[in-house]
Amino acid sequence: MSGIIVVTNNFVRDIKDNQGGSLLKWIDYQAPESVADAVKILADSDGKARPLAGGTDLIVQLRVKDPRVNAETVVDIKKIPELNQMDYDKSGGLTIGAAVPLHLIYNNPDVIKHFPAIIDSASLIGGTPIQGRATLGGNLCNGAPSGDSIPNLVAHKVIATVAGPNGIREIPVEDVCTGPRQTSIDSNELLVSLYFPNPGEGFGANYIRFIPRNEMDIAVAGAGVSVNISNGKFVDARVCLASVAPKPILVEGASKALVGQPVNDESIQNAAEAAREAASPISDMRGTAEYRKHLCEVLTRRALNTAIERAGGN
Amino acid sequence: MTTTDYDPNVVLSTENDFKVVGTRPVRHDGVDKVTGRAIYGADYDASGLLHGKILRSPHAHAKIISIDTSKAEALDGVHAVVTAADFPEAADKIMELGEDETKLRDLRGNILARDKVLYVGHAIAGIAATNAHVAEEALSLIEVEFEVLPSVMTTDEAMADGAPILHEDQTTEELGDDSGVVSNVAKHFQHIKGDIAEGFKQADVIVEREYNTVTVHQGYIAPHNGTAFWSADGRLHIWCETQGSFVVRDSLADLLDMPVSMIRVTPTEIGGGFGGKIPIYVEPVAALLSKKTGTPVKIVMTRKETFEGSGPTPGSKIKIKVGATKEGKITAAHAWMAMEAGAYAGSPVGAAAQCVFAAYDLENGLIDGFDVVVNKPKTAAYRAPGSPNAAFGFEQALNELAEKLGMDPIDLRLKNVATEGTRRVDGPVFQRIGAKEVLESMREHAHYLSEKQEGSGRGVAIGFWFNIGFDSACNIALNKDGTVNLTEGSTDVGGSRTSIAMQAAEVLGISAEDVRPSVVDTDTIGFTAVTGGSRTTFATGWAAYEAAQDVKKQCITRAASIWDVDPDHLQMEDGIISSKTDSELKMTIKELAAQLSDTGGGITGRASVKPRGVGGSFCGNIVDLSIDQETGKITIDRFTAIQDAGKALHPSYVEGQMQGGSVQGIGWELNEEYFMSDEGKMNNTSLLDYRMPTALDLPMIDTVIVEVANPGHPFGVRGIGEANIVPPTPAIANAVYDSCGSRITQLPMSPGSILEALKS
Amino acid sequence: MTTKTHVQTTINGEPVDFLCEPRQSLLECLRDVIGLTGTKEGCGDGNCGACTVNIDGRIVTSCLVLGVEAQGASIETIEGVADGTNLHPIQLAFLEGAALQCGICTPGFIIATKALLEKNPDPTEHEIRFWLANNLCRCTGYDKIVRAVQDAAKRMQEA
Amino acid sequence: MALVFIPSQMQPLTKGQARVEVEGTNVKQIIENLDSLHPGFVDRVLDEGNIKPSISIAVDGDIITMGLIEKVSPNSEVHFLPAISGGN
Repeated sequence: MSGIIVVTNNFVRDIKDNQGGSLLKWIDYQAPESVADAVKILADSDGKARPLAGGTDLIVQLRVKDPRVNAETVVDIKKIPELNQMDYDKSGGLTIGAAVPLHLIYNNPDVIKHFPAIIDSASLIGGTPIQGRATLGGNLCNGAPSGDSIPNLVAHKVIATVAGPNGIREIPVEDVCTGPRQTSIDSNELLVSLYFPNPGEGFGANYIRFIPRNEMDIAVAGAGVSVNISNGKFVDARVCLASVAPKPILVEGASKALVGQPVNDESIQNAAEAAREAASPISDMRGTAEYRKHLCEVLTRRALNTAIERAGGN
Repeated sequence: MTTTDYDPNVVLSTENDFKVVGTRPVRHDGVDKVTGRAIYGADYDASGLLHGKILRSPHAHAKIISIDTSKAEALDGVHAVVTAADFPEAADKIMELGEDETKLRDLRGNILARDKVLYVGHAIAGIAATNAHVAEEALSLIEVEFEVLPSVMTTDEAMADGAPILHEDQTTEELGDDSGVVSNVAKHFQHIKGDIAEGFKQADVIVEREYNTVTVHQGYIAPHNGTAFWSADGRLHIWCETQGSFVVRDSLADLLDMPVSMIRVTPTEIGGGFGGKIPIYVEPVAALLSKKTGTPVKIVMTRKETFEGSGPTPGSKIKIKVGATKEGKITAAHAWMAMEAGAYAGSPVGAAAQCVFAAYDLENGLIDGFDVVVNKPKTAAYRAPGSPNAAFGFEQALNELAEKLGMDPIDLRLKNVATEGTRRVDGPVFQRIGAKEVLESMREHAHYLSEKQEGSGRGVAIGFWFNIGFDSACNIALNKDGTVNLTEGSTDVGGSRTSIAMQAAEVLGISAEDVRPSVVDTDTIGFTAVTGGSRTTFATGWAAYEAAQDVKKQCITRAASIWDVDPDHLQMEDGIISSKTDSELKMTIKELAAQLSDTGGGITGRASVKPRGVGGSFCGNIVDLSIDQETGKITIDRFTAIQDAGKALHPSYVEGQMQGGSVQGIGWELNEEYFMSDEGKMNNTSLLDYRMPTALDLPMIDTVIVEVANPGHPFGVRGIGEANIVPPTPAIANAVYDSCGSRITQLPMSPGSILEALKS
Repeated sequence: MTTKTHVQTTINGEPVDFLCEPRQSLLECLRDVIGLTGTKEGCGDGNCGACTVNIDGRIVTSCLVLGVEAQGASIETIEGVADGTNLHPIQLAFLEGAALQCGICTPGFIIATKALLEKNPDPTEHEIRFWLANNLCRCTGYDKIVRAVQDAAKRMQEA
Repeated sequence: MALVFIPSQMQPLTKGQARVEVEGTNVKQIIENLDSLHPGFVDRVLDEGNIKPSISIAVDGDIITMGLIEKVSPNSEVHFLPAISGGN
């Protein structure tokens, strides 16, 4: 663009231009105490209201004036009882409200006993003070390709419960993210809770990511996996990758490479290679596309080995 | 490792006959800082305070055709808008900024761009409004017409034939001589010792390599800030975080063309600096806004502004050639160094030249330095500026040489080590220095003698910083109970007021707690240069020493008049004044102090000094690391820093400087960098993406303080703030080589680049 | 648009009411509205930890909390850590261990450390480093901070 | 006489001579006497009677602090260096 005369009165051309400490844009604030009230506020706002749970993504987006977050009202959902529940039911499933902060999740005895792999994600999103606020629900609804909990939720076959003007609907979590920071949850809908079904026998899961620092970083690549093992064979398996495509991707090829196969290095390596092939990353300041594909293979293999160990197999 | 089988923090002491020097008292400002009471720049408040924001360039290089501020001025809550046109037209002159000199015109141009913007983030206009939100909103109402120009981002691009020129009137200076050639190269210099062509002929082994580093930031946690109040009587008062309140004052006097005495700068507590808070950025803008509004105006940068609109340390290209005989005697060395100055001349390449070969006694050496302007923020000092870049090259080349010779890398260094009397390639002859002692202490350290862990790599390197002297002032008033109040003008970034107070306490024979030190404003103390160049404890400490001697002398004189004896017959030791001839005559400083008012009035000691005898400091590192073979990620497993501190005044603070400098070096090595877009915009302007080390990225940093007293200071003090950032980059690079057999010549060593190296 | 909201909180054990706009972060409210400037701002997006405060028993970065969200909350800031003129053992450990240099990160570290030691009175070095990874310090290299936390743990256990 | 070290970039003035013995008891005299031996040094080092900001002068290994009135003894060494920027 050299030589061209440019008149500028908008110095902000992408969100990076505001990254690093700008002030929040003007907003209105509401704190409804029921799902119905929250949905009404969202529905009446013409797409210009956003739910606020931990705010660790939303408040940053309001600071950088992210055009994708066209919010005039934030709807604080932390006063709604259903969104704060943590309920382990008789069927062996676990419901986690969309506004439950991470630290309550990884300190919850049912989580520790029955779904320990959720802690992999819950304890590495942000640092300790971020985990005092951030939620699994928010991480999912933010829909970042790098969201550290999403592959883990997918690996756990989580079902999202969403309330809207037309009532409640349930969405398999792998169908929530549709593109970079885009989800199938409508602007007039509210994520109420996440349901972790009983994972069945011989289950193990794991989420790991690669970051240059040891904490406080955005995943260069991440892998969330789960396995069900019976008699030395994979009876079910899921591999979901973060940060290597426009949205977290469930790698069908990895499941195929594992299910029905014996638990051994060869089947694991086949799944890892399937993950590598499924990844379609971009090159950016976090790493080159080639490096990220390579990491998908490494992380998938490592995560599978941990999941298998947790499953008590091998 | 929480327990160790060795002492992680050792002081190898040479002299211990001091009472206060060498102890570890709690710092005088400590309680305020652990209770949240200390007032930093951003904490300052005043009645009627307005908040300022600065409009910054979105282009790396562009002509400013016009600026229309009318819409912004019309916004409710906006009180004033200023641009470069609001500066008085002052005669162009060169400004002394303590360690740094710069042209007034350049300084003015950097604070608010006049005709051209030269980097993304270059300030264009300032706005004062009732609150920061309104000010931020008003920024988007300013209309600027730009003609975008092609930009240059690296020394290679800037030095290429036909490169876009940043300053049409800049010609290359050759040590006082104007070459007349219009160029982005602001300065070229050479140091020559002996004859390198002859030296390389004598070499049995030669290593030659090129090394590159990229822009990194000091990363202080408190962004730049300043509050200005231009009073109706024409006096300007500034409150800000700065490493040099007198630099702020004198720069403002020149920029605003007003008498120095009309400006008062009150330095607040300072949230880190590392060199980056020597220059001024927001203070003049706040001053202009206050002049227009008649009310105090505060400007606090955001983190993004701190990255883009303050002064980082340069990217650089370093070419090293070094040769040695079979026996390991270095016969010749050549360093070619080009450093990015940023938008205006003044990179630290000159300092790099004084450091690159400093640890070694070379018969034949050549240093070429190039100061090159590029379309990035004007660089500022960062802890031993230039020296880490240079060491990243030369200290790697030495290890490569050692390997070719089959020698231990420390032995090779010791064989060529500089000692007292060694003439440096840049000319001066060393007085007593501690390079040899540091290397010997490294060779004998438990870390170096230990077995490496399976699969890990070990590296060593040493680094140098010459330190500076410069002006300092100090006043000491004796109170009626024998305590003293000490005032000085060196802003305290890391505990210096205590290490200065300790020197006065030592002279007066009182405890460090009985000295109450204050860092005061520019109206209250004599000229004191910046807190930088590792000078503060040395030079302002010297002023405190002299001021305390003045108090001591006056105490003796006063006691003599009380006792009616000849003052020459009296002495003062350990806080007791006594007669050399009459053992009956004895009085403590406390007893004397109680009588001052009745015997002629108070006692105030004072001193203004500009000491020489500055002792340079050497620091060495031993580092063990492991590399994840599948991801290329480096984990630092063990790190030892060994530094010649002269006499360590307050050993905890010396250790703290060593540990802090080491970790900044580790960050520089591993992950820190300005990721620049093709348009010259920094892509990682948050602390999430500018990955400085967290607590979880590091091991304990073990230290050895090697005390080689500086003969140029009464207590043997050397400045110790900087040399410690120099060796980490080459030491880690050498450890990476030891681990994987690949020479990494580009910083930072991100995991992706290490993995590439592992594959090759 | 709402203009200002009345927020009722308890700060350092005392009831505190304030008015704020919804766009003001809790950090702005503490510093600019209430005048508690001990809590610092280093980055404005939750990545340096200088603004760490404790809300209802859990540490958060106050730059990523809206002031209006603090309705009914109990907040602890650095100003509330000492008991009058008696410093908290953590403050003493930081002071005596030279665990601060410029001091700008210190309030955040002390608030974070207090929450850690209340939850885990005898943390390992790794647990300390993990817990404090959201608090950046650029001066110390963390060595003396980690040692001060270990020392504080000992002091608190002995108390 | 003091021994003045001539940096390579100034050696064209001394026709390649790297060291010159010069009379003088302070820096000002050294520069003036050097200039009379090898014309051009005053212009090269001084600007309107002051040492150019881009140049530092060292006497016996220490950067001078008293400018042109800095004392020089008969066996002193004098160096011209590029001025540096730096700092912690």
